[in-house]
Amino acid sequence: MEFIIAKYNYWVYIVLMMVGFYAMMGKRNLAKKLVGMNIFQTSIILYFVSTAAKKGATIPIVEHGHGGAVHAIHAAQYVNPLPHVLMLTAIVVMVSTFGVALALIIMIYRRYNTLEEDEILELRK
Amino acid sequence: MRYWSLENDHFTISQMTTSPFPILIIVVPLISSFLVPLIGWWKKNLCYPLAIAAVTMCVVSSIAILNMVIEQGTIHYYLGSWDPPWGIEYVIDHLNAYVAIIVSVISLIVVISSKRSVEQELPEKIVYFYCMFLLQVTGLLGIVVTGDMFNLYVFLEIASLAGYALIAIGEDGAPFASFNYVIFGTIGACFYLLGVGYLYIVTGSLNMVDLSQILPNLYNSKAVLVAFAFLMVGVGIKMALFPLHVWLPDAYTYAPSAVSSLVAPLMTKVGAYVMIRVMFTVFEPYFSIEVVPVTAVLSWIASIAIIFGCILALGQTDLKRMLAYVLVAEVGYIALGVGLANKLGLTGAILHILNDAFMMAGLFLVVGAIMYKIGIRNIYQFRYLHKRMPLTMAAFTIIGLSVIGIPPTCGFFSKWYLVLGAIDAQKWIFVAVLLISSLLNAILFFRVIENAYFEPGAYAHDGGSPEGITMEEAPLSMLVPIFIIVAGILILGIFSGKIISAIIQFAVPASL
Amino acid sequence: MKFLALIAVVVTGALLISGTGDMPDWADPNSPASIHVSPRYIEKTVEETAVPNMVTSVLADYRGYDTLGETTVIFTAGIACILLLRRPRR
Amino acid sequence: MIERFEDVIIQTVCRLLIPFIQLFGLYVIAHGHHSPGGGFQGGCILGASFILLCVAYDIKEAKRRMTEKINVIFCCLGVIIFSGIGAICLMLGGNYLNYSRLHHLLPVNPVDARSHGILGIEIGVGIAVMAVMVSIFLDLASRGEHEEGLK
Repeated sequence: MEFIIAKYNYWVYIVLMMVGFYAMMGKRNLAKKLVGMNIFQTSIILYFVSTAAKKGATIPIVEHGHGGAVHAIHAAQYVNPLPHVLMLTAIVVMVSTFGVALALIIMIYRRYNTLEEDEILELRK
Repeated sequence: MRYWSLENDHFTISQMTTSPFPILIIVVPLISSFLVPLIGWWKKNLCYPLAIAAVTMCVVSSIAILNMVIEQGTIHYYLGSWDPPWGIEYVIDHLNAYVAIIVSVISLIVVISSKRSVEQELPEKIVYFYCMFLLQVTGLLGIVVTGDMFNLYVFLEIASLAGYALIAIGEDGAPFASFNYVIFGTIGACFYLLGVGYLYIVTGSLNMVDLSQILPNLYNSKAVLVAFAFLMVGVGIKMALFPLHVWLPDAYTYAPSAVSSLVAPLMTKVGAYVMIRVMFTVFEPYFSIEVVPVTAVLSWIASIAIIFGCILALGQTDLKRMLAYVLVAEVGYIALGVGLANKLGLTGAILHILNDAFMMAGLFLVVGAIMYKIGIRNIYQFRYLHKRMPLTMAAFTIIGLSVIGIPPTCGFFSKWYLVLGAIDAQKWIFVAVLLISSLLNAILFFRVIENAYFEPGAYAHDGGSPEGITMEEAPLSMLVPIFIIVAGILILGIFSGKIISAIIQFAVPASL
Repeated sequence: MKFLALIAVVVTGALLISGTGDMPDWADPNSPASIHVSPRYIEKTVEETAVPNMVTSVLADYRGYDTLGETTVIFTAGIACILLLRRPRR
Repeated sequence: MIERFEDVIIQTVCRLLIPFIQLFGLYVIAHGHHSPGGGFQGGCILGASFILLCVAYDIKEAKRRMTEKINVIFCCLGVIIFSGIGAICLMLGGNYLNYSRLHHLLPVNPVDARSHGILGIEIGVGIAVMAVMVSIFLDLASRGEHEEGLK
């Protein structure tokens, strides 16, 4: 029980990831596959961001006054900034992949007039 | 007006190298790709020479780097002058420098030959085509030279995104094939990212060298095992290793010919490089061989890939699709060499990265030339092709002999080392697999050659006789790159001993 | 096909869950990720880059090269959409 | 297919709102040093203001404000600013992206030079992200024709 409470963040992201992964692999509609892809990538972002958390810490911006005077800083006061940075990059990658995939879907729809994978495979024969 | 003197500049931390070559190899094609759309608005014809100039600069700097590596050993370049593991560093050793040269030289050859086929296939999209082409080259080179796990992911995505777009502008079925590639490629990249995340949470580091120092204490941690599994599956999708190759044949068949001759040889090879890097640098060889018996599994998967790829290639009548399946088999050779996990096997695998990049680029360039001039790909329509395109077919024959593995072409030597490695590991079944695959390759290529050279009158009823056929050789801008590759295949064969003693023997981990 | 997908998904999920066993608890201030590399970013950011927002200083300076890659990715996506979809005016 | 849709309330509200959205976008880019924000976030806000213009009026109106040529030039300009600042550092004798070298050009000490370098690349990222967001939206919404409104 303690195991679950202490690590519930991982469990939540794994369940989300399984939902997205199943939609990517199992669904036969191309748009639904893309929705699954988005859920999958979002779950990874949740995972990374949850690794950054520290109990009792605040957002990673150094408290400072107008004079620029800064008190002594301890690493435990602020959450870990690195996963946030990595995920900013990953969000951009996600948006870009999604944009290109949507462009591909429009091209496919132009050509076959459907987004159902079975019908497209039928038409391609 | 300066407030601080130079002596106070305490941020110039001591570093291994200040030579600009390691960064020029990325920055030159990157900035050129940003300039291409701007220049394209002004003059369309300048895009092609600009692309050639940028890739030539890549070749020059990668050769300079290889020289530096041979003279001084491993090079570290700190981006932004932040020392690792806080900043991102480039670590270039013999393996990196070797793969970087392969990538840049093949890109140069392909970009030279691309002019005519792009003008024919994509007349309205020349500007953006070259922009994407340079971004693809940048992504591939960035994967090769970096020493940071997350940076590798970013450049993997640049290469993949450019690849998706370039493949999708091909012929009729291309968008759908590319969409499948997007789905698989994203799964692969996400698995890689998950693997990096699992390593990050148990080590706190993203730098490859730093990870390799922290990880040995954690080899029993389940999180590290899971991370390793996910990294391998992710990379396996990107390099199209056997059960994960399903996206490859469609994607490379429908792509424009200039694109398939760039992406087909290089994307899979760079994937293989990442696999070697993860297995033997980030993790120690001892982990990949004994703690998790991944090399044993890999060698079996690879032998299935070899046989399966060759047999499926036999069933194809479309030359380009046949080559795509041959590529699946060739990836199997590299994976087999890695899976044998001894010095000779890995030497063969690393040598095969070079040889196979040349052979595949050559084969796809030949297909591109045939498509450009005659517009057919079905091998049963190839009759009298040796009369119509004698030089191209001669080149095809020589490259085919190299794929089969006949001395003195380079394909023989890498297979020779793989066989020696299999004998050294006492795994006779892999020796048998290698020999059988050579036979299958021989059948494959002689089928094409037979159709092109010796098919007298099989279709004589529908007109056309040897006398009526005129010579329609491909233009010089396509022939010259093909013959550079043919010359390369022969020269690499002759000098393969030199390459091994100068470069590859240092690239193989010493503890094997 | 759906059945195969379900098996793949369950296997993946089971692997990932088994991997969490050896991970630090959520929000543990002593986890390796909190004590190995990141303390320098937190403690030295003002001293070394004069930027109080650590996310900005790490994003644009310590790991600025990743951000260059990120910008290139989005540039690639923009050009890719033009390359794929844009059709000249009739 | 929806016909061109005109609504005086929506158009007036958007016309009033868009300058403030853009101002906020610039603030988010410029104030990234001291509060959550930065180039990507601010660029997205700027891009969203143009997309709002497309939605409230139509694509032709938005293209009158920002033509396709200017859009592509902005795409390239943003990334060139970023990589150019890195290249300037390289030419000043430092490593690539080592902004502390910029103190040779700016009247500040090396630490503050890093801060100014960060501001420079945030601006580059902002311009690139804004232009790319608008470009992707226009291409996807009009299926690459840029002719009609939102179909």
